[in-house]
Amino acid sequence: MNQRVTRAVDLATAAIDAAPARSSIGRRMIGVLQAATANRGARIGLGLVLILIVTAIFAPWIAPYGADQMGAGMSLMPPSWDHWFGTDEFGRDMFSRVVYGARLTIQVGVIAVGISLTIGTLMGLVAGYARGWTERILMRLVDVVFSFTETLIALAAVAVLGPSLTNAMIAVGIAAIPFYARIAYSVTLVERNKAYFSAAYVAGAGHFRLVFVHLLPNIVPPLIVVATLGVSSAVLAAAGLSFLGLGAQPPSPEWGAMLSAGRDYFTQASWIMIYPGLAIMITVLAFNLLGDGIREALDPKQKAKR
Amino acid sequence: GDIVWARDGDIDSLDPHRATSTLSRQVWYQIYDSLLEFDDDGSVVSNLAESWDVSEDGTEITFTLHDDIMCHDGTPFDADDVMWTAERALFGDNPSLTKASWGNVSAVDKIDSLTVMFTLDTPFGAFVPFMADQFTSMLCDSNAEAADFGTGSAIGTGPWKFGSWTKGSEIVLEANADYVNRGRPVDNPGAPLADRLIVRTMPEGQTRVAGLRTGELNVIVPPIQEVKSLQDDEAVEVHVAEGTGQNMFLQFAVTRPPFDDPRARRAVSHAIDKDMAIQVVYGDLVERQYCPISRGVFGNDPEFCKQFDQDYDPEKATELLAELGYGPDNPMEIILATWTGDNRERMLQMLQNQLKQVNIIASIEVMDIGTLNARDTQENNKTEGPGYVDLMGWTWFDPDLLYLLWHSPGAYEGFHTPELDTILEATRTTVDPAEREEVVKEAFKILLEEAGQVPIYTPGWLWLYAVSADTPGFKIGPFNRAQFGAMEAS
Amino acid sequence: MTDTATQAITAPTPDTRETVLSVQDLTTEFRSGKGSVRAVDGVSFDLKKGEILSIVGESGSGKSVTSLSIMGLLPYPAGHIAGGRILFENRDLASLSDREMRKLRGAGLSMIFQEPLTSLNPVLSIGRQMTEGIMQHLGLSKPEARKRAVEMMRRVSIPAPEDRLKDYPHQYSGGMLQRIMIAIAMSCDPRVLIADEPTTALDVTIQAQILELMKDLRDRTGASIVLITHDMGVVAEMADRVIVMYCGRKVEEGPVDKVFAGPKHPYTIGLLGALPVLGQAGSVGDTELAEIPGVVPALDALPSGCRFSDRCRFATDKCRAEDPPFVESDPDHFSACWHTDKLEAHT
Amino acid sequence: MTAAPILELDSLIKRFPVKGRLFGPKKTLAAVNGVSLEIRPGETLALVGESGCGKSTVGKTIMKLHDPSEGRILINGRDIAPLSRAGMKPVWRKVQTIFQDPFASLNPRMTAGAIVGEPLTIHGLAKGAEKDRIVAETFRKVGLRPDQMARFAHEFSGGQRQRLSIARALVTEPDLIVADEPVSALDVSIQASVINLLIRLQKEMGLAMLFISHDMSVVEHISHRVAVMYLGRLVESGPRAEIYRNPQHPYTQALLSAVPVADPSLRGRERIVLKGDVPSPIDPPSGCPFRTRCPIAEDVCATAMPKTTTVSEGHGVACHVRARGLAA
Amino acid sequence: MAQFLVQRLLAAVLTIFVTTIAVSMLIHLVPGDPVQIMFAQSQGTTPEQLEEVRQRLGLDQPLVKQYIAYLGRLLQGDLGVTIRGEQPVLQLLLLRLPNTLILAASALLIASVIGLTFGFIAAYKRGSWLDTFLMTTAILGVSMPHFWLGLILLFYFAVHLGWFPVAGSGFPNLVLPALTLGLTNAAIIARLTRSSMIDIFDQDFIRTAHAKGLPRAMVLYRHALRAGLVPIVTMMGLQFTYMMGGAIVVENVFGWNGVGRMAIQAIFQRDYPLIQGFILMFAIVVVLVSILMDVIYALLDPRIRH
Ligand SMILES: Nc1ncnc2c1ncn2[C@@H]1O[C@H](COP(=O)(O)OP(=O)(O)OP(=O)(O)O)[C@@H](O)[C@H]1O
Ligand SMILES: Nc1ncnc2c1ncn2[C@@H]1O[C@H](COP(=O)(O)OP(=O)(O)OP(=O)(O)O)[C@@H](O)[C@H]1O
Ligand SMILES: [Mg+2]
Ligand SMILES: [Mg+2]
Repeated sequence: MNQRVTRAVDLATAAIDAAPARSSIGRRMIGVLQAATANRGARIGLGLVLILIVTAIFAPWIAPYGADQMGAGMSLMPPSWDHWFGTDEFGRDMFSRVVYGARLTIQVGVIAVGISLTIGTLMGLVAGYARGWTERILMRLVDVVFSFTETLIALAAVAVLGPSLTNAMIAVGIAAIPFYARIAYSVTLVERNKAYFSAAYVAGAGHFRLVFVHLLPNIVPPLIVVATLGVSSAVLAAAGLSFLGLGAQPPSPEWGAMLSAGRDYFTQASWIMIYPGLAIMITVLAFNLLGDGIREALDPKQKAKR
Repeated sequence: GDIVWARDGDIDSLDPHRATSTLSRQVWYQIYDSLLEFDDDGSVVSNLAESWDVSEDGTEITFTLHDDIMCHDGTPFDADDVMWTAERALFGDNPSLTKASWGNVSAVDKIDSLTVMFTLDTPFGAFVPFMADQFTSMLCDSNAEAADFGTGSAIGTGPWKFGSWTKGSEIVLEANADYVNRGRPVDNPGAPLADRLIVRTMPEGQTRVAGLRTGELNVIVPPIQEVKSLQDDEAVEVHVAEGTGQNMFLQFAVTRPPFDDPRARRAVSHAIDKDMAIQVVYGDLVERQYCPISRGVFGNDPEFCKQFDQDYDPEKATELLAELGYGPDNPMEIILATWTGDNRERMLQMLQNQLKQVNIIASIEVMDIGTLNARDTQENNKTEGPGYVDLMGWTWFDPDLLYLLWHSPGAYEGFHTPELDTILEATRTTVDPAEREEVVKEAFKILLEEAGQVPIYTPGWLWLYAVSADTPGFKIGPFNRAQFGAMEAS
Repeated sequence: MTDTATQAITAPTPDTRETVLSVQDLTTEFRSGKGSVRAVDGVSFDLKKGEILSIVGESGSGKSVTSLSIMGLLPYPAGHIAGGRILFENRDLASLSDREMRKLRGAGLSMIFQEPLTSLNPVLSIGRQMTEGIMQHLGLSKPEARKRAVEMMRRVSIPAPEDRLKDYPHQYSGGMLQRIMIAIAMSCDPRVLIADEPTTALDVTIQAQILELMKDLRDRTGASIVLITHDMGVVAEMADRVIVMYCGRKVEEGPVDKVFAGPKHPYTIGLLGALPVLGQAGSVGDTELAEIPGVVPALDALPSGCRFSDRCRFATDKCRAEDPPFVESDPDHFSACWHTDKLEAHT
Repeated sequence: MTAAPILELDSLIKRFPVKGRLFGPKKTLAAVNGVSLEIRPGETLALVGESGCGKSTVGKTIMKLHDPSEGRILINGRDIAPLSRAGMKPVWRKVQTIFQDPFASLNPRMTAGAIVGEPLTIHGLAKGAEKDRIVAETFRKVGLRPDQMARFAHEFSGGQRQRLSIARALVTEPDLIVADEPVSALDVSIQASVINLLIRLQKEMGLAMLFISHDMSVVEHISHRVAVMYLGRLVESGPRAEIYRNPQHPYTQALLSAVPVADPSLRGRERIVLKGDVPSPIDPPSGCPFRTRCPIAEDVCATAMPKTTTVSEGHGVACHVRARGLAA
Repeated sequence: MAQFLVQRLLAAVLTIFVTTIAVSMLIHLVPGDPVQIMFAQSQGTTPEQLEEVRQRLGLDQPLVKQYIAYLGRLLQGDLGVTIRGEQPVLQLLLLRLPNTLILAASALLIASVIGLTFGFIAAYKRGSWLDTFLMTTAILGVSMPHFWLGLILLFYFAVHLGWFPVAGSGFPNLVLPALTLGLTNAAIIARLTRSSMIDIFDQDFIRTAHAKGLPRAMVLYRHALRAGLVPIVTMMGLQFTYMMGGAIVVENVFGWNGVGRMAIQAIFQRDYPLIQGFILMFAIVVVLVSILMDVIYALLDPRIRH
C-alpha cells in the first residue's frame, strides 16, 4: 500500500498540474477524473462507487423491507424472487440489510478518511512548513506511530474507547493519520522546495499566505487521490473491527458485523455470509480500481505503455 | 482413552481465588472438590465433609472431614488443608476475588485434624450452600510449595489430576486413580473411566461441530444455531443443563421518567411476549423464568412468582401507557441495551419488535459487558434522557444474589426500596431454611409487583453440551457442572 | 598535471571509405492512447568507417529514437519500426533473431547514453558491469576479462583501475562514470559507437575531456561514431558530417564546414543564429540573437506541408501546402526546403 | 559606472551542515567561501562556474533564502545579513529574482495574472483595477498579451513561463534582479528570445542584474562584468572584455578553452583540457582550491590561499603564480 | 553501514521509548474508572479490592511517578499480571508469540513466493493478457477482506470437505490461516512487485545492459531482479508488519492460539495490563523486524553499505 501510494503521490503531484481543467481545484479534480475514465478499470470503479452512493442515499426506496424489519420473510430462507439475497435468522431481508449497510459504509469511508486526511494533512503541512524543532518532533512522532501498523493502533483505540461503530471509525481514522501526515509532509517538502514557493517568499508573503495560498492548494489534490485508495483501506479495516466484534454491534446492518453474525449459520444458510462479504469486497474493489485508475491515468509512463 | 471437550474460551486461572469466569469454574470442578456438594435437586449434600453442623445462632459452622481423603500428590487431605485454603482466601495478603461471598467470616479454627470451624460475625444463610460452590474449592496445602500454583500447577482432591495447561489452547487432566466419589451426583463411586480429559479452546462454533462430527472431539459447546441439527443427529446427544443458576432479566433506570413509575415498567413487561421471543431466538433450549432467581436455586417457585409478574398483555400495556400519557401520537422512546454474545442481541431485536406493537420505540445498543455495567450505574445517576432498559444476567446458586443486586445502593444503584432492604437483610440473617424461604419470597413479591426486575429466561452461556453417542456416560449436574466421571472414552 | 592537446581537423576524404552502417528511410512510430505518432519519419544516412556523424536538433526532434531504433532498443511494446531498413555491415538488422542481435550489440554496435549515473546498475560493482560484456562477447575467462577491463579503464584515464573495479557507481563522479560507459562500450572493439548526448549532463571542462577521449578512440580504433547532441558547438568541434533533424525529419545534411558556413535550411540558420558564439559578441545589447518564433509542434499536431513552415520567416503558401523534398543543393550538401535559393543572403 | 554599488558582498560565507559521522565532529560544507563582489546600477554582473561551485548559493543568500554564515550583504549600502523576515520585506521589493526551472517557478494553482500581481498585493502597492493595469502593462513589457492573464501556468510554453517569471520580478520595479540560470533549461531557439528580452529590459529600466550561468557564451553576450567561481571562491573577476580577451587565472583559461565553438574553422585552436574532477566542497584541497587540476600549480599553492591581485582596473585574479608574474 | 545501523537502532530505541509512554498512559484515556471497568465482569469484588488493584497498578500516583515505576518494572521484565486470573503478562505473551510469528512467517513465505513470481511475470509481460489476468486477480485479492476469505476457506476446506483438522495447533492447522493471510498479501506483493519491476525495466541501466548485448536472462535476473530486490525487500519488511496486523484477525477466525486472539479477548475483557503488554510487545517485534529489514536492505544496496 505504502509504496503504491507514495508513487501515486508523485504522479498525482506531477500530473494534476497538467490536467486539462481550467480554474478551481474542484474542476481540476474533475479533469483528473475525466482523464482517469479513459482507463477501463477506473470506469468500472467509478461506476461501482456511484452505485454505492446512490444505494446509500436512496436506501429506503431501494430496499424492499426495513433493515430491522423482522418476519419480512420466514427465517433463513434461501435467495428467491421475494428475497434476492435470502433472509436471516429473524426473517429479515438480507438484500435490504445490505442496501442499508451501504449507508454505514459510506459513513465509515467519509468519517474515517476525513479524520485522517484532515489531521494528517495539517500535521504534515505544518511539519513541512515549519521545519526545525516542530518538524522534527512532529515527524518523529509520526514515524513512531507509523511503525505500529494501522491494525494495532485501531485496536488500541478501540481498547480505550470501547467497541462501537463510531469508535471503530475514529480508531481507523486515527490509525491512518500518520500515513497521510507522511505523504502531506513529503509533498510539502517537495512543494516548498519549488521555485514558486521561494518566489512567493521573496515577494515577502507572510506565513498564512505561504501556507494556505501557496502550499495547501498544491498538496491537497494529490492527497485526495491517495484518499480514494484510503477509503478502501478504511472500509476494510472498519469491517474487520466489526467482524471481530469491536466495531458495529448487531442489529446494525454493518457488513462486517453481519458477516460476524452470519458465520454461525454458514452451514445452514451460507447466503447470510456470502452477500455482506461480497458487498465489502465490491466496495473495496471499486475504490481500489478508481484510485488505481486515477493514478495510472496520471502516470505518463504507464500511459505510454498501454 | 481420552475424552476431548471443546469450549469457546480458556480458563483464566487454575486458582479458584484468582478468577470468576464460568469457563474457569467448570475446570476447577474437575480438579477440586468442595466440602459440600449439590445433589441432582440442587440440595446441599456432604462431600469432603462427611457432616456439618450449624450453631443455634447461625454464626458457627463446623465441618467434619472424611478421614481417608488423598490429595493428588499423595498427601492426606485434612483440616490443615481446609485451614490453608480458607486463610488464603480470606485473610491472606491477596484474598480471594470472591471473599465477599463468603460472608463475614471472622475466624477459621482447626478443632482437630478432621474438624474445622468457621465463625461468622453475623448469621449468613448462604454460607452453607456456598461451601458447595467452586469458589470454595478445597486446595491442598502442598500447593504452597509450588511457585506456579494457579498457572502451571494445581493440587486438589477431585476426580481429575492436573496434567498440563497450554494457555489458549488446551488443558490436559489425568484420571485420579485413587478417587473416591463422596458426593458428586454421578454414577461412578470411584475413579473416572477415561484416562485423560482434554479441555480444548476452540472459539469458532462451526469448527467445534465439525470436530465432533469427525470424532476429533467428544464433548463440545455447540453454537445454538446448530443444536437443532445436532439433536436430529443419531450420533450426537445434546444435553441441556437445567439448574444453571443463571437468569436473565430486564432492569430499568428507575431514577428518572418514565421508569421511575412502576406503571411504565409494568407496561414494558406486559408488552413483551416472553415465550414467543424465547421460542424464536432459542427454541426450546432455554427455560422461561418467572422468579427473580433462577430455577433450581433455593426459593425458586414459579407458581408463586406467576401471581405477581406481568404476563403478556398488550392491551394492558397500552392502557398503562395511556395513563402515563403515551400513545400512538406520543410514543415512548427508550434505549434497550445488553452485552455482546450468546444471541442476546437477537433477543433484544425480538423485544424491540414487540414493544413497537404498543408504541414503544426502542433503539438497541449492544456493548461489551464492562461498558454495560458502567453504563447501567451511569444511567441510574442521570436525571435526563430517554428511558433505559437493560437485559442483564447474573449467575448465583443462592438467593443471596438478590441482596447483591437490590439492597441499596445495589449493584447498579438502581431499583431499591426501604422495605425491600429490610427483607433482603433478613434473607441474610435467617438461617432456618423454611423461614428463609418465606423472606426470599417476600423479596420476590416486591421485585415482581414493582417490576424492578422482570425475569425472562434461564439460560446463559455454556449450558449446552453436545456429546458424541459413542462416548456415553456424560452428565450435567445442577448449576452447570459437567460430570465426566462415568463417561467412557472413545 | 597538464595536458594540452592539439588537433588538426582530420579532413575526411569521403566516399572512398566503406559504409559500416546504413539507415534507409527509417520510420519509427509510437503507439499511444489515441493512435500512433511518428517520432522518426523517413530518415536515411550512411555512416562510413572512422567517420564521426553528428545528429543535431532540439528536444523531441527524434534523435534518440533514431539511435534506439538502430540498436533495437525501442521501448517495448509501444515503439516499433514502421518502415525502412537498417544495414549494419550490409546485414539487415531486421532479419536478425533476438540472439543474433544481442551478439551484435556491444560488440559490433555499441551505445552510450546521456545520464552516466542512471545508466549503470547501482547495485552491481563497476568491475562486474565492465567484465560481463567482455566475457559475453569475447569469450574470455573472468580473470582475462578483468585484465581487459583494467586496460580499458586505463585507456579512459581512470586512475588506479585495479582498485576501482570493486567500487560501485555511486562512488564515482559523473565524468568518470561517463568514461566508464565509454570504456564498456569500447571494450569489445565495436565498429560503430552511438553516443546519445554523452556530455549534456556534464560540465564544460569535463565535456572537453570526454569529447577528447572519443576522438582519441576513434583515431586509435577506427570506429565510426554517431554523435547525437543538441549543441551546435559540439558538432562544430567533433563532427565530420552533420544531420539536422526537426520533428522527426532530416532537414539538412552535409559536411560540417559546409553546413556551418552556408546552411541550407531556415531551421539550421535559426539554430546557428540563436546561439551566442564565444568571442563573437559585441558590446552588450549591440547584437540581438536571432529568434525562432513559436515552439516545436507536437508530433500529433504537425502543420501541413513543411513541418517548419509555421515558424519559418521564408514560408510561403507552397511551404504550407507541400512537403519539400530532400535534395542535394550543393555537392554533398542536402536540405529539405523550397527556398534554398533565398537563404544565401541571410547567413 | 561610478555610481555607488547597489549590491556589495563582503567576504560572504555560507556553510551548510552535512550529515557526518554520528559521533564524530560536525561537518560543514562551505558552498560559498569568502566571496566579495559589487554590482552598480545598470550593470549586469555574470557569475560563472561549473556545477556545484556555489553560484546559486550566492544568489539565494542575497535573497535571504539562506542566512549567510559570515560576511556582509550590502544593498544600497545597508547590511541585510542580520535582517529578520519582516525587516527584509522592503528589501525584497527592491531586489527580485528569476529562477531556472520554468515549470517549478510558477504556482500551478494560480492564474498568470494572480502570480504577477501577487507582489503588488503583498507590498500593498496596488489593488483592484490599478493592480490589473500594472500587471497588464508588465505583461506587455515582457512580450506577453494581457489577455493571457486569466490562464494558468501550465497553459504556457517554457519560454512564456520564463517571461512570466520575469514579469513577476519586474512588477515591483526593483533595482536589482538576481537571475539564476534563467535560460539554461530552455531550448536554443527559445533561449535566444529570453536573452534578448533580458538585455532589453535591463537597458530600458536601468536594472542591475546578477546573472548566474555556467554558459560562457551566453555570459559573454549579456554581461558587463564577469566573476568566475571555483569551489565556493572567486578566482577571477573583471570587465567582460578583460575576462574573455585576457583571462589570467588558469581555471578561467581552461573554462574558456573548453567551450565548444560553433565554428568548425576554429577546430585547430589550442585547447586546455583539465585533468580530473572538481573536488568535493566537503573536503576542499588545502591552499588554492584549484591546485589539484591546475596546469601551473606550484608548491606554494598547496599551503596558502592566494589573495586577489589586481591585473588592471577592475580586473582581479586570485592566483599565486599569476600574481608573481604580474608583480614581476 | 555501521553508522546507518546505529542510527536505525537509536530510532528503534526512541520508538520503543515513546511506545512505553503511550502504553503506560493508555489506561488514563479510558473514559470512566478503568479499575471499575476492568472488574465489571467479576462478581462480588469489594471496593477494598478495587482500591488494592488501583494501588498495585500505581493509578493513585502522579503520572510521572507512575511512568517511572512502570519503566522500572519493564526493565526487570515485569509487565504486570492480568486482571482475569492474575497471570504474568509477559509469560502469557511469550507463550503465544511464537505461534503468531510462525503464522506470519509462513504467510509471508507463501505471499512472497506467489507474489514475487506473479508480479515479476506480469511486469515482464506487461500489457499482455497474462498481465491483465494476473493483475485482475491481484486487485480482487487486495479487495478481499481476509476474514471473509478465511471463513470461506475454513468452512469449505475444513468443515465441509474435512481436509484439514479443525482443532489443535500443529502444522495441518497452520495451512488454512497461513493461506488466508498469504493469499491476500500475495496479491499486494504481486502488485507492488509488478510496479517496482516495471520501474526497474524502464531504468536507463537496463537499457545499458541490453545495449551491452547481454542475454535476456542475464538482464532480467542479474540486472533487473538484483536491482529490484532492494525496493522489494523494503516492501517485504512492511509487509511483515502488515502480516502481524492481519494475523490478529486471522487468528480469531481460525482460533489459532496466537497473541492476536489473546489481544482481542483482552479487549473484550478490558484486561488492560494484558492489552498494554500486547501493544508493547507488538511494537517491539515490529521494530525488530524493521531493523532486520534495514540490515538486509543495507546489505543489498551498496549505496548504503558504503
Ligand atoms: N516511449 C515513447 N513513447 C511515446 N513517444 C515517445 C517515446 N519516446 C519518444 N517519444 C516521442 O518521440 C519524439 C522524439 O523523441 P526523442 O527522444 O527521439 O527526441 P530527442 O531528439 O532525443 O530529444 P532530446 O533532446 O530531448 O533527447 C518525441 O516527440 C517523443 O515525444
Ligand atoms: N541547502 C543545501 N544544503 C546542503 N548543501 C547545499 C545546499 N544547497 C547547496 N548545497 C551544496 O553547496 C554546493 C554549491 O551548490 P550551488 O547550488 O550553489 O551550486 P551551483 O554553482 O549553483 O551549481 P549548479 O550549476 O549545479 O546549479 C554544492 O556542493 C551543493 O551540494
Ligand atoms: Mg534524446
Ligand atoms: Mg545552481
